[in-house]
Amino acid sequence: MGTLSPDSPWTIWVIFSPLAGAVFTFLWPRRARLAVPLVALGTVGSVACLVWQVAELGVQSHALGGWAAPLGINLYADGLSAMMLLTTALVGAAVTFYATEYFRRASETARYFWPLWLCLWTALNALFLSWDIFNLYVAFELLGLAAIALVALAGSADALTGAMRYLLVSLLGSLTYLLGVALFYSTYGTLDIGLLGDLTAPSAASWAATGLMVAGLLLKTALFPLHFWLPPAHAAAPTPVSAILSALVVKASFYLLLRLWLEVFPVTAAGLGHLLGLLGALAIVWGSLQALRQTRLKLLVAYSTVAQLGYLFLAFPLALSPVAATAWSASVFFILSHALAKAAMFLAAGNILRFAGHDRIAELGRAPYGVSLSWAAFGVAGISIIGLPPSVGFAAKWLQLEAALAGGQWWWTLPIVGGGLLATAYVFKIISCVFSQNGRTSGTNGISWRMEWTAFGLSLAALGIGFAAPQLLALLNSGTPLALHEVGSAP
Amino acid sequence: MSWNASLPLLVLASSLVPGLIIFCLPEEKQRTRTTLNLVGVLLKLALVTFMVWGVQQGEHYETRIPLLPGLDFVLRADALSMFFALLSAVLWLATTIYAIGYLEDSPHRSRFFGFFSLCVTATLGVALAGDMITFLLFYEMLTLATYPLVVHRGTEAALRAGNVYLAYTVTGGALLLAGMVWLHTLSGPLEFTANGFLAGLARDHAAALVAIFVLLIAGLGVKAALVPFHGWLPQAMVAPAPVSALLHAVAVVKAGAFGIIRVIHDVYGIELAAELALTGPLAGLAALTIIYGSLQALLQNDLKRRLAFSTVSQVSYVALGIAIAGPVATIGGIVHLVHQGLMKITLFFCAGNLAETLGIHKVTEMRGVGRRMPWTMAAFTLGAFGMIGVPPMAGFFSKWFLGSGGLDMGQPWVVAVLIVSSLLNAAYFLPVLRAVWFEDPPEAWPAERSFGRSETSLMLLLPTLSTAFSALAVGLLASMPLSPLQWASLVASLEYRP
Amino acid sequence: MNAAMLYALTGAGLFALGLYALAVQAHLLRKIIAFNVMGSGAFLVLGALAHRAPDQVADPVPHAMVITGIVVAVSATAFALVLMLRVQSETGQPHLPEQPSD
Amino acid sequence: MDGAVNAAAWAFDALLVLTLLWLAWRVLMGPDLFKSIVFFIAFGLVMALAWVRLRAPDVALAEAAIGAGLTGALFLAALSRLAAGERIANAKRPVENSDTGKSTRPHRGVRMVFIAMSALFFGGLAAALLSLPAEAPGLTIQVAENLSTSGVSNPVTAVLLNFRGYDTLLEMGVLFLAVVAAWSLTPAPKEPVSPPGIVLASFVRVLSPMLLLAAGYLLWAGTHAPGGAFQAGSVLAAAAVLLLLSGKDMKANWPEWPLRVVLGLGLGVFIAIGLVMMLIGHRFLEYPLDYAGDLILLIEVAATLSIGVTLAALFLGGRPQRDERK
Amino acid sequence: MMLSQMITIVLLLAGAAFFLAGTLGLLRFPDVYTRLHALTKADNVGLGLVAAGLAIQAETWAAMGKMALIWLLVLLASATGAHLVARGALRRGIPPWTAR
Repeated sequence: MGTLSPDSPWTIWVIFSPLAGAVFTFLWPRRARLAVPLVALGTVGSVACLVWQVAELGVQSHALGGWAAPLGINLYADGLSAMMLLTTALVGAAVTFYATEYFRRASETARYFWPLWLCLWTALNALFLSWDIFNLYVAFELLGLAAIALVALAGSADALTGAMRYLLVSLLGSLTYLLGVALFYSTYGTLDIGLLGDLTAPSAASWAATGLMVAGLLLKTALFPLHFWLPPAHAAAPTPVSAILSALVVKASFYLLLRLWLEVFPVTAAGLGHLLGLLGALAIVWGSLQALRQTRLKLLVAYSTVAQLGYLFLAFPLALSPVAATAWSASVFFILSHALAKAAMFLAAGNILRFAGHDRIAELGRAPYGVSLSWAAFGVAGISIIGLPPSVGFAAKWLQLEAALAGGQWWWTLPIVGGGLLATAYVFKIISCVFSQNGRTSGTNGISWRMEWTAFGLSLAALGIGFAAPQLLALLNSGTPLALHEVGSAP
Repeated sequence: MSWNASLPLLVLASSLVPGLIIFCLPEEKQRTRTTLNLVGVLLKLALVTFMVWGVQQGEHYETRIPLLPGLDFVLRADALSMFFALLSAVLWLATTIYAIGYLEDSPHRSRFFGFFSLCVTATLGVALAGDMITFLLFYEMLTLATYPLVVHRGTEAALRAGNVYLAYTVTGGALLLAGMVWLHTLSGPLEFTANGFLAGLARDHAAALVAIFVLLIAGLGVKAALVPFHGWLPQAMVAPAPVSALLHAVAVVKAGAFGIIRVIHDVYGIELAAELALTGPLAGLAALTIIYGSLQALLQNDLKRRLAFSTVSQVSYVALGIAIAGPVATIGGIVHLVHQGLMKITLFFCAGNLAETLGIHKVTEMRGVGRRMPWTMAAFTLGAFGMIGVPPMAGFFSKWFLGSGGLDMGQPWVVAVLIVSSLLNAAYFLPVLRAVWFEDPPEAWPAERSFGRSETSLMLLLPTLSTAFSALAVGLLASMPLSPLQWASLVASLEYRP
Repeated sequence: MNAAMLYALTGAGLFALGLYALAVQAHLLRKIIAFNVMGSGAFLVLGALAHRAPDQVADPVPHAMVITGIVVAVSATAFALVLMLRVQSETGQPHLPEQPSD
Repeated sequence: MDGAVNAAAWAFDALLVLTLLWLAWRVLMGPDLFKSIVFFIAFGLVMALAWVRLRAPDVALAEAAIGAGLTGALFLAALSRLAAGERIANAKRPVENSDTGKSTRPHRGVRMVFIAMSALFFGGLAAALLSLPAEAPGLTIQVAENLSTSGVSNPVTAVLLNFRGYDTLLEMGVLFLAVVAAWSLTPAPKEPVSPPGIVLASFVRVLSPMLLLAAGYLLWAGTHAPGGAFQAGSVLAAAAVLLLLSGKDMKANWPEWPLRVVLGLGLGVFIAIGLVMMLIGHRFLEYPLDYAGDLILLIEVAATLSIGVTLAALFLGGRPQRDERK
Repeated sequence: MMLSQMITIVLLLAGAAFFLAGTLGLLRFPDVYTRLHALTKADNVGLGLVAAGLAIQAETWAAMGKMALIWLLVLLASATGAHLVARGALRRGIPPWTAR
């Protein structure tokens, strides 16, 4: 068959251990309590091995079914996918640990949470590894459906309407993406990203395909004007689900856009890049202002996701300068930092919601003393969201500022720094509740230590991993996904 | 990690670890919390003095952890950092004892002392920072650690003050970050090196360097309470007394001033700063702040707000000394770091005692307090005389060196500014002293609490007296080898080596 | 302008029609039907373009993709219908409530 | 002679396209929801004809069975449950008028904007399509070359189950997920089943074995002629739907746990075979040459069973009632 | 050879005529029951003729058998369908059309 670098088995285990877990937990729901930790360990272990292989030996690939690129489907793990898999494994393991506790009482929904969540995890891993645009469409659809089913698991009226709106947006996004795939296939005759990358040349068809795919992916990534569906869905979902959605699912479609932008799209027009940058800047300002206006905690955190997503899109205009490598690695760092910090924030908010019985910010005052660890987690996660040192968020912000200034586009520093200030405003709007006198809480049902320590552990990870930045950059570099020659050192 | 490399980390850990443990302590564990606090502070004091002695012998302490490509997390002990670290360690001991006494039975003490220890860790980190990114790291950590202390009481006013404080300091941090990244893109690594590492860039990036300087000084000016950015300081008076003492005498304000010294001495270097005509406007701004601060202090009736505005003006002496440059003025500026620390902390302790024992907050209510609390008022008088610059108090020496330094550098207007500010100091302190000692006390104090034989609890009185006495001693023993004055001149001489 | 291109254009037309209906219709069942029509349109585009050369045998890969697409579409539709019924049972009407302006 | 034939072909294509567009318009814009669904089924069948014209028999079968038949049945079932839900909702608040799907339209201005947008979209897409090069650089040659080693002779089944087997596996995952999601949302709504007349009962008794036979035939034919797991599965589902509609309470006699096993069977077998291939040293899903055909058939059988039961479970619209009592 | 083609053409044309009649009936008849008659009867015969015509062209016996099977199944299905539609209409109370 094809002559490819040695087929690493880990790429397969990474995808199929959660899928096998999903089928198992669906068939024997009562034994899920035993199976889920095993499956989670298996997945995280295989991701760790794969990431170690990518870091040590460079790109890992696997020709599925034994057929080489144009005919068969390829799995391809380079630095970028390794980073995304690492983020998914970290947040996924933490949320799994949290969910075993969160659903202890509600065994009815728990029976269906596990298969759905493990399917979602499979879809994420499959999306990050797949090297074939149609296969990405199927993984994308699997991801969307699993996420929507999880949102609807909450059962409340706004959860269901949020899920419905999310479903309509998700289907529309996938269909436009599919049209893009159709156009690309009929012009270049292959579905493999690598081969497409060499063949694509600017022509009417590839422009239309690029436009369609970008539109579909922007819809799914909830960039500023198309963000209407995200806050109700993320806020109304059960706590572990909102953490997964904000931290991972929204990033998957951005990863797809980034991958296609780097490898496939013919010539990335400066205009489109600047448009995305502008929308990103607007997202930061609009998301933060909306977050400030919210009266409910989980909606505030959801709008903060809309704002933080804006940072990711600032990389597109910045990459049009000679310092493209720094800009891209900055947005990958933002993905890691936002995933960890936002998951911690949502889990902490969930704990506070379950302890206080409501999440109206005005009356959260006296809440803290039953769940002080969750408040600490919220605060520490806030540090990473704002981008204060030594968090990963700071490393990302530093690289992005450097890319802006070294690339000669100094005006992009305004949304970056401004976003930090606005983030401070809405994070401390919540933190000041800890110190305020007023506020009424029922404070009835206790929160198990596991739920609090998961949130705190994630926020500490967001803070501590900042010190591992050089190693992460080295990992990101393997296989030069982002056309990185050398990153970060000043010109 | 050799011993020399791990010592700075140990200094930081000596307050970070107890702080984290205190966070988890339940409220009623009073004794363990106090012992942890004291052990932490004493351990830190011992380690810092050991390091001071080590630096004296020429040891080289440096911790280096790679943070970003081309940027490292560096903790280094050099003369200037030891100067500020020693000041912080000593004053922290006094403030901790005072805080334990002051917050006798108030709620949330575990939370308070947890953030209190984080604050000292951040201050020590600022002192020991070896490059700009580490400085920024601890500078922002200081903001985060002090916010909960400012809003500790949880009243509406406290929360508003906290928001104002946050708005100022985080914006300052953002400006500092922008300046640093811009500098990084121009000059690569941002290590502090004696008299600057930007000499090579002056030719083609002059305009950029000036802009960066403005950004850096604006970012630092917020914490150093230079005029346009001082707004948060008076508002933060709503915090409990040990916090105001902490903010004004030791941590936040000094971190800003220390940062300005670092930027001018170890980033730009004196010659480049003068060459780019940066020090002139800074000196002017400092002078303006001195005058403005003193004037505002005159108008305040609330005692702590008056002291706050006096701090605004006093800290700018440091900036003034550095801006005028020249060996003598630099000594004056650097030594004022310590002198102002000692004097201002005494004054705030007295204000705290008055509030705690007699419920006095306004200056007008202080008539005849001298008879009721003689020792506290004696300390207050010493502190006031120091502020005015009466010899042999510490304040006199720093003003003396600043004035003579200004004359050496051909800036006579500096002497004029010093004289005017001294007169203003006298104007807002002397009438208070007169009222305190020579007028008869009112029938009943607003909220009197008796503490048995002594005028107020010993835990409050002892720190006040010790800092007042040390302010006097520093002045009297200025010529002794280990006095802050000699140490400052050593630091200044390192700067002006030919 | 051979037959395959005609079908491809019809597919595009169906997609545009479905898009319009999706935007205009408020009833959820009509939106789901519109999605199905759009899906058929997209598959028609994909399938038709595989058959542009009348003489050769049609390219099997797009056919496989279309079959996969149809199965994905039916599972998405089934899930959407169940969700719509749940929305109706919770909110009493099979429409999405007016989005609070944000 | 062939000039006339291809003119007739052209005429037929033009007619077919026009019917397609007209049906689509009636489906989307028709006032009454029931009529729209009936037109949708007709639209599906005409679409199947279009696939035949595009020489894609496999797709035509799939479109007819799944696109028109099953989706139509799903819509009709949803409509009747919607009306039932409407009656319950009205019972709770009688005043509000029930519109049972009268297509409410935003006012003219907004509609004009949407018309312009979709027209613009169509224009752009059409321009892109027209600009495509005449010859089709597809993968036909590669598929033809490797067909011999793929274990089946029907190229579409070869692509579906061998060359791009991973796609089909993920797609089975989507089906599995749809059932899990539907079951997580609601218990199956209880249908008021009207007693079937003798005509329907006897018709069902005659037709069900025929359908099973047809499904088996389609499955078997898939290896060398149009057919395969998905088409066979949907015919199986059609038989199940027929049984459901004719009053046989399928839920009663189906113990819940075996139902779950069959649902998970297709996906489970596919993964198991893939992993077994890995264990014997091949790459994932790389069938050994002489066993390829048998393995594909094994997968197809499991897939057909699983798809049939999955689509029937989706028609039920929720988790089986027995599940609640346990 | 020509003969089999001729017969196929004749049969197909006859079948088409029956379909035409069925469609005309569908459009012209006043109520649902009468339309059912037109559809089931005329179209089934038309289909039978078309199937026969095509069966002649089919090479193998199996193909002819399948044609017959198709016709048989359609007969069964349309009969049951017509019965169910009529029963549904009666249950909904649609009165059959009377001449006057």
